[in-house]
Amino acid sequence: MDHKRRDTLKAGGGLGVFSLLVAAGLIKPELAEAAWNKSAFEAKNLESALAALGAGKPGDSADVQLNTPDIAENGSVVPVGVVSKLPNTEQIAILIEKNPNLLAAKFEIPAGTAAEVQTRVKMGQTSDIYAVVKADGKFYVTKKEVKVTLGGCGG
Amino acid sequence: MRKTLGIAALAAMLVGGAQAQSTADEIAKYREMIADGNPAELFEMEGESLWKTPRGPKKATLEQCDLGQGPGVVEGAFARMPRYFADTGRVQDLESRLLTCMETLQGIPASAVVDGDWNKGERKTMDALAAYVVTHSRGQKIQLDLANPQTRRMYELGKRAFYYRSGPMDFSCSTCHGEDGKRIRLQDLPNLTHKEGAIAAWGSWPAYRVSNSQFWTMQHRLNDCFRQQRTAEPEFASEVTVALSVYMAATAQGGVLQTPGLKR
Amino acid sequence: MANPMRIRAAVKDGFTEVRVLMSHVMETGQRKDSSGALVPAHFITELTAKHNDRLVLSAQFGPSVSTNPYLSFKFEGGAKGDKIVVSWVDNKGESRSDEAQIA
Amino acid sequence: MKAVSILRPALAALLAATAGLSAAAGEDYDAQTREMMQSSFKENGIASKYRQLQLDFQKACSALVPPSAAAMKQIEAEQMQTVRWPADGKFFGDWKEGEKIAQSGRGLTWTDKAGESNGGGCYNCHQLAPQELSFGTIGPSLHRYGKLRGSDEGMVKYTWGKLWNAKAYNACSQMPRMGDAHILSEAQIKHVMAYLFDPASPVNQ
Repeated sequence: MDHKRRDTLKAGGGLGVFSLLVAAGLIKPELAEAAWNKSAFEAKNLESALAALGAGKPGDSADVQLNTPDIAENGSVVPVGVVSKLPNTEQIAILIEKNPNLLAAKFEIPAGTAAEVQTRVKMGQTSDIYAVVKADGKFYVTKKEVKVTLGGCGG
Repeated sequence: MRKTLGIAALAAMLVGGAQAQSTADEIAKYREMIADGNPAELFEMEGESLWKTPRGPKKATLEQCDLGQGPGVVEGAFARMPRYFADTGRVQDLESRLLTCMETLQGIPASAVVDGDWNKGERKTMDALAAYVVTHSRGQKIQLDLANPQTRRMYELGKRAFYYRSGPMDFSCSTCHGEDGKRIRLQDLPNLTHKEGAIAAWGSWPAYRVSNSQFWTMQHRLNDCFRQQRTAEPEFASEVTVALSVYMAATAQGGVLQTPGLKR
Repeated sequence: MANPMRIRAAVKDGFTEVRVLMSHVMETGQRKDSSGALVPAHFITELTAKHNDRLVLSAQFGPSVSTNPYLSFKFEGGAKGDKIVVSWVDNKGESRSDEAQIA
Repeated sequence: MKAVSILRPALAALLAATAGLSAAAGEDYDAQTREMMQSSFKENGIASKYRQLQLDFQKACSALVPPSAAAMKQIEAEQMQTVRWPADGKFFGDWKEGEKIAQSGRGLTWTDKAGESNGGGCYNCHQLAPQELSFGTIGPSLHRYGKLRGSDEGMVKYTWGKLWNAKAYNACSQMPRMGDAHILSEAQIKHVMAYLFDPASPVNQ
């Protein structure tokens, strides 16, 4: 474990990763992102989540692919993969309609990085999952239902 | 793949119809998708660091711990456990042997683990240490020394404990783990009385459990089996837990370890 | 105190595939403990990944990301031995940065 | 070692060599196991040490060799004596309550508290309503239970008795004695009965 580096970073307190990296001279300020999108992450319904992302009413696109199982054996860990075939994809967001906070994660895709991410999310119940993609300044969406089941004996 | 076929075949056989088939296929897809990137690796890293960190009243590391292959040898040790240890005069599983090492090398009393709580303090340390040790037997064949009379005695006791019915629900281990192709709710139940099922179980514990984000040793697994069986609580590293481990490992003899596993 | 990340990176067909496991509770703030009290939210909010000094991914997480988060992505280029650095910060201001070499 | 002791020594030795795991002569593993099933366990909350002792039928059904047909018959007759029929003669409650009981697997573990009402855990082992995908297969499917079997008096009483004490019908049944072992109350069993038989219950769709 590299305690020294971790402590250095910890000393930064509430500063974001970017601010720290900028402060440490590790990245140029122009690469630094806006702070955590609080309004998007705290949105309680689909409409306000999309609005907070600046997505408005995104169009359906078959070029956005959502890779999830139809049934999750456990809602604590639901694998979600998103692939965008749209040129100049710059952002990918994953939303779970029936979670208390819809937006699960948002990825910024710099040039040279594939528009293809995979992560794992929690789902409280069976719900639609949305993948929202920003490409060439426009927003596109695709959705898929994932059923959440109860696996064990419940004891 | 064996598991995938098992649940698919079973669902088709019992329920028939497309729905059950697709349920089985989708659960198989779910398992495949989470198989890559097992968070158990995080516990293994922590365990390696703990193994090499001086701890306890004696401020010693565990690097001289003898898991049966000589002091400090971790490679392949778990594949040969449980085994008889002459210095303690007992058959020990991985966890009970780690207790011995913590006590003798580091001066940490066994009671710190035995009387502790899951996921806390020295029991949590034990989880990480186990993750580290079993990773170094991954891909190796289960090779118990069944010629040893003490190990054989534990096998006989473990087999009988497996069928021992008691408590308000009249359950034994065999209630759930005595037949092929059964499941509780959606959870496949390995048949621990046959080689294939025993390999699937013994060969994939300890494991990371996605349902609670915890790393569970076989001690923890067995403890929770007995909880659901509605018995009294087995003591950590008690004779019954080692005996059942010998029974499972002996039944799985020759099978390949996939430790640490990833579970629902 | 956060434990180290597990970072794996490998070159395949002109792309470097990066897989990251982070050690984090990712508490939603909605869960109750055994005494019935709400467990405060505690989750990673921001993450960046860099190849040598170039930013290759940045992400924002909410509490819906699973405990001990997993992330995989890929970028063009990269060579064996190059440095990959992944950093995160959480809503309590704790942070961690780890690095790995492309295998 | 009842099973081996009746074999001729030569045959026993042969089996021992084949298995490679046989008992050394003179060891009473059954007695040692009984001792271990006491000494390895401790009381925790409502899970008392008393639970480690075996009832006669539990002991008979734990042996490596199953009980004889005659012994099974005797256990079944004894267990039939424990079945208590509904005091008011009514066998059915509310299927909606029955569904909750069938879904819940809670109760009687050392993490449960005394006085809480238990679940029946039916879905752990049985398929019931078709829309519930998460069902176990240790027991048979009970989908369309009432629809397929009808609800004449014999079937109703059989089902009540089976829920109250499954061992009355099959000595070594894997199914818990819901009534006899105080897992479910009489009122809860009535709800489960309704869940199985009521034409409006999702089980019968």
